[in-house]
Amino acid sequence: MNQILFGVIATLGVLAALGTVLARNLVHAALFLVAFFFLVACQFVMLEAEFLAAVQVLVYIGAVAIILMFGIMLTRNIQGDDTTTVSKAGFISGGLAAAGLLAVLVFGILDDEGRTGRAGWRDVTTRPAVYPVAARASAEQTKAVNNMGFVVGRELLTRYLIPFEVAGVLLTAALVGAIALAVQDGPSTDDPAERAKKAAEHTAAAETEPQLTSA
Amino acid sequence: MNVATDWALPLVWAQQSELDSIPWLKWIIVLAVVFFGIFPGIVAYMVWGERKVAGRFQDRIGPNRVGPFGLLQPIADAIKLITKEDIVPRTADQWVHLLAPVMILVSAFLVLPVIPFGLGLAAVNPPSGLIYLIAVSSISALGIFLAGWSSRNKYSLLGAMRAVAQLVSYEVPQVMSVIPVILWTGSLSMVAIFDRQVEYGWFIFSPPGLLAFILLTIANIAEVNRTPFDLPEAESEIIAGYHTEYSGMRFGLFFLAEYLSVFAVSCLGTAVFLGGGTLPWPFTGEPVVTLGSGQGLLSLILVNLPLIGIFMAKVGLYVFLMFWIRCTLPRLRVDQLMSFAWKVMVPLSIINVFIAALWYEFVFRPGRPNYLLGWGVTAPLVLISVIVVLSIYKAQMKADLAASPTSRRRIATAN
Amino acid sequence: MSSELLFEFVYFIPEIVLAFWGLLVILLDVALLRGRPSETRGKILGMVSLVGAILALVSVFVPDMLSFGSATGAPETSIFFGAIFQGPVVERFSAFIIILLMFVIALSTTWNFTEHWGEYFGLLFWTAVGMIMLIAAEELVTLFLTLELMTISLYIITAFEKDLNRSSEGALKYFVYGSVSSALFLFGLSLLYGLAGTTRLSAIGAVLEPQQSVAGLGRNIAGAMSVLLILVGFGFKISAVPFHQWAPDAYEGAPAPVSAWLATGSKLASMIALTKVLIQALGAWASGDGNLASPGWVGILAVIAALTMTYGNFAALAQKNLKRMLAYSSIAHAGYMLVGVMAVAVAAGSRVAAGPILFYLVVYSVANIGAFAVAAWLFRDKKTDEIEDLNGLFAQYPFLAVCTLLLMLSLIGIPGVAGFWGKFFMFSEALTQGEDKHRLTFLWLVGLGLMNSVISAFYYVRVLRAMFLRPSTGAPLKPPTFAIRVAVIGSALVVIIFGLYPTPLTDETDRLADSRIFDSRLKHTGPAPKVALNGGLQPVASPVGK
Amino acid sequence: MHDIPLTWFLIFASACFVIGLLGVLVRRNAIAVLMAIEIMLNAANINIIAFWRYSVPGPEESPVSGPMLAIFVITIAAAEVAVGIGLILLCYRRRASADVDQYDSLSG
Repeated sequence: MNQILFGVIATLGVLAALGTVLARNLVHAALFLVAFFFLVACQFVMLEAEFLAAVQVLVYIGAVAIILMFGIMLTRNIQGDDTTTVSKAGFISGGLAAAGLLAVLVFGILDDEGRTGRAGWRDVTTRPAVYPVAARASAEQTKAVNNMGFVVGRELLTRYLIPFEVAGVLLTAALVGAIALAVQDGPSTDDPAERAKKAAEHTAAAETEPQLTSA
Repeated sequence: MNVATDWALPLVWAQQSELDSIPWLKWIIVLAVVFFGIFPGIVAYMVWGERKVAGRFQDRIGPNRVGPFGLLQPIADAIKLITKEDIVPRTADQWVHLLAPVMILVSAFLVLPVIPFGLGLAAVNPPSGLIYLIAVSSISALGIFLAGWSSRNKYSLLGAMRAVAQLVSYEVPQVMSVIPVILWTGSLSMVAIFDRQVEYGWFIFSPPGLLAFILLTIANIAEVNRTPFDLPEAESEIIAGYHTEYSGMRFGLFFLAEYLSVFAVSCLGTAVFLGGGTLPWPFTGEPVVTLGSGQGLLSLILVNLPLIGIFMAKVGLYVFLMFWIRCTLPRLRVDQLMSFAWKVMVPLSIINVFIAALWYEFVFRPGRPNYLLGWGVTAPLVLISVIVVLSIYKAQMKADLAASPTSRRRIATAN
Repeated sequence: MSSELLFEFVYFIPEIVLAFWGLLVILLDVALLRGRPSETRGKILGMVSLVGAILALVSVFVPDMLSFGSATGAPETSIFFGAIFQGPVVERFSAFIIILLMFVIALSTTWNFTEHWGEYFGLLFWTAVGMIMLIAAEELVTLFLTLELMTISLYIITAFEKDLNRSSEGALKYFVYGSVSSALFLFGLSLLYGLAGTTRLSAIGAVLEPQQSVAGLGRNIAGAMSVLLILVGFGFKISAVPFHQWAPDAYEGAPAPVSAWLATGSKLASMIALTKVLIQALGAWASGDGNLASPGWVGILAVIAALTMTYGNFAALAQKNLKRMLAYSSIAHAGYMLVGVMAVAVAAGSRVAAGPILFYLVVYSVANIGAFAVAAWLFRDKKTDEIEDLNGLFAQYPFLAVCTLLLMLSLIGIPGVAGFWGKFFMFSEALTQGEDKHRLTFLWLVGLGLMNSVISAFYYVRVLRAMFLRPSTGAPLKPPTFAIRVAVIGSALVVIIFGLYPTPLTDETDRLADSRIFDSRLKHTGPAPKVALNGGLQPVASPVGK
Repeated sequence: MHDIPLTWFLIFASACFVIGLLGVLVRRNAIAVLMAIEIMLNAANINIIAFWRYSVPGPEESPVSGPMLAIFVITIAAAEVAVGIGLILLCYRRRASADVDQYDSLSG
């Protein structure tokens, strides 16, 4: 039953990923990407990480996809069509490279035979059961699966304190930087006459800029 | 609480080995009856109610022709919408044009299963229910954007851009304002939040809770695009915004989704801050716990009937509040809308998290609930922070108005 | 909070100071300096930032002052639940990075290239936080986050000269290559997580070691893919060929102080992190049965190193732009340093093998700060930074020209300046470490390195020729600012002092290299250490049966 | 009732990763490249969560080491997209094109 479910989700996921990569229209590509994000969230549910699935939907569909859509709207024609074509040769060579990498990866995964103290990946066919079923399972692990939000919250402030703080700095940096980059450098004075003069200077400077290129 | 846990999402059951047919059956019944019968019915009569209320506010009678008191009006409207010709603009992106309202509707529907309407009456009780709720409600922004984009109409696109900017901005205070509740409950589960309020009384009965409730209500109103935050669909500016190019049942879907999300956010506010179906403290606790302890079907029904009744009454009041605000306040300007979100709502909700932590220390910390000290410390803090943030905001708005030449001109022409 | 954790914060003060000073600078910019012309804001905020950097520099030594450790620095510990490594190497290199940051801040005030000074200095501080913690990270989550903190902030400040096309263009290329490589890196990291079952570097090392039924990466394609992808990620960060394409564009496009920061701080931190991850965590996969050609990352590294130094030097020959030339030269230097990393990998039992890399990094960074200071000076007065803009510098500013000469000589590796010792120690380390069967490979690599040094002389000499032999052209150079003067003269002094008398610095770097982060367990002589398996996918009994 | 073998998840993740890489190689629009990068990051996350769920954490390990890593990856992805869109907007304003190919003034 869940094997079939996995098959359906995985097939749809691969199709959505392909759609993202191949769709000419950027908005369609972004839509496929949203579908892909959602299917990845479904995979997280299949892996009993519902909390992560919710976070995935919240961050990726609720924020990342929206930012991407805004990006498409603000940079391209309103239709969202990708006017640049990819040469067939580029496509074939890219596809061949990707197929080769996939073959190596799949072979590597299926070939993993395990080492001392670890089962090979190909031999792991069932996930370790958690508490009510398996007496062996630790209470911690059971809680991590059944109430991940709680455990994650606790770990964030103990064992993962430093990554948590760094993530905070990273998000602040991204926020500050993205605003500084995207804002239109307007004149900073409030006087309208001064403002117009500065704006004119700004455009003039942009037009007369030397091409700083080298051979 | 067993009832709640095994009514899980299909995906969740699928991997539980004790999967049998009965939860599926239950799920199908719930889906058919509740989701396609009861909720659309509620929506239909909410529209009727709004028209009646608005009529009274504007010194009119409101719908009164179809059926007694116009009670059949919503049904007539629905028939009209369904039978109307479904027009799709020729240049529109067909599939996306169809997908957009469906996406919004699905987002509105998906919020409802985690709401605990009564004891064991949350359709699902995932341990991270609140995050799930926030996550699925954020999908609607995408639907609105796609609706605007696929219509190939500049008004639609403008409306969509406005709507998305607004939704994204107000989502921040919306999420931040429920953080006190998560802090006090120690869980993201909606059912746990309900239980906690049964134990300790409604969360609104505390200074930080009150502030959080007010912030949540404002953010909710903005999230469902209602006046005074209805810029995305402002008829007089951008002729209904993102659903300009929708007609017939597709428009009906937008309509359904909008009122459904009004209902959903009212349920959210009620469940999270107003104690769900319980009566105010100190009348809570006892009856619910004693009745709920019996496991029989009868006791379940006996408990749930008043619970659902009280819950619905509260939701009704919440919805009425939204209608009232709609009838009273004018629409904001875009810059006012955004600066209000980022300069008032977000700072206040962040400050409120810290005040809520104080309240936790005084009241919820196991062993020593000290309400007097809690109120004595947090109430002045809440007051001070509100006054400070608002006065800074006002002063800044005044300075901006004085400095900006465009707004001076606007005032001059208005005069 | 336990008092132990509070104590651990003492080691963390520099990072806290830097992070909060970044916020402070931004707040100062938007609150107090609002409406002032951007030139004054830049000057004031530069001063404030320098104060912050000095505070952070002082706070690096707080644990020493509180005498947490002995006089030679704090003992090596893991703090914050094993997320962060603390030891002399981290402490001294934090201090060094903060000193570099001070030079970058000082150089930034040379000319008025942005309106967003608050954000600019804030991001500089946060990159420094990322670099310091990248050196200190002892766990893959922290390592990846700090790596991203550093690079994402660098993408942004690369684009800060918004008046120029080349700035945003360089930043976009940097961003695209950078984020692709971090996605590849992450996938490799996920495979490694699956193979080792843990994210702590030392635990990974402990788990991988007894897993060897076949030495190195033999019969372990998943492990090989993981190593390859991780090498791609790091290769991008240190701009090794073939992941170097972003570097010339980003270096040329970025404002000169940012280019200096890219070439020194970023490369230094990434190089140490690369060495740390490869040696400490993946040491077991270095090579099979000690043979360099057998499956293992040393072989891959040898190819990358050879390609990197050769390509970097040959491409630099064709450059006319000073910053672009320095970019290619920094690519070439990354190649030399990779040879040093290989030497650490094959060094048997000796932990100090990483000393020459640290020495090289210090000398290289110092020389580059000076060189980019010259580029900043050029751009301030001439609005270009071609090599020919240096024409006639000697006639105008003889002392600074001589200092620049010393820097260039150090980058070539001429005896008498510090760069020579850097190359000498590293190459001799490469030739003496390891067993006899490695000798030939290393001989080839060192030979290639020496040949490349000769080639590099040609393009560095072009700079010298412009300065000393050509008559002055174009707009005249105005006298340099104090910051440029200090950067050029100071780095020239360092280069010449350690060129004539390198012993203090080599002693210090050898001492710092004697750390467990540069210690591969596999290379221990004597009985293998007994390690508990703290992770790993343990075999799972399946109830349903298979 | 058979459980899903671990390798299925890994192969699915590898397929997504490779598709993302293909996107990076063949697409020229910077935003499309950004989307492809997101696919690759998601593939890595699936790997991480699969490894986490199919293993028993060691005694010294965090019980949620995998989800933790995944959550931080999601954080980084969000930051990266925000910065990326900011950069693309900046370039677009100067060049009126979001295609990576158009940015060829720096070369050599």
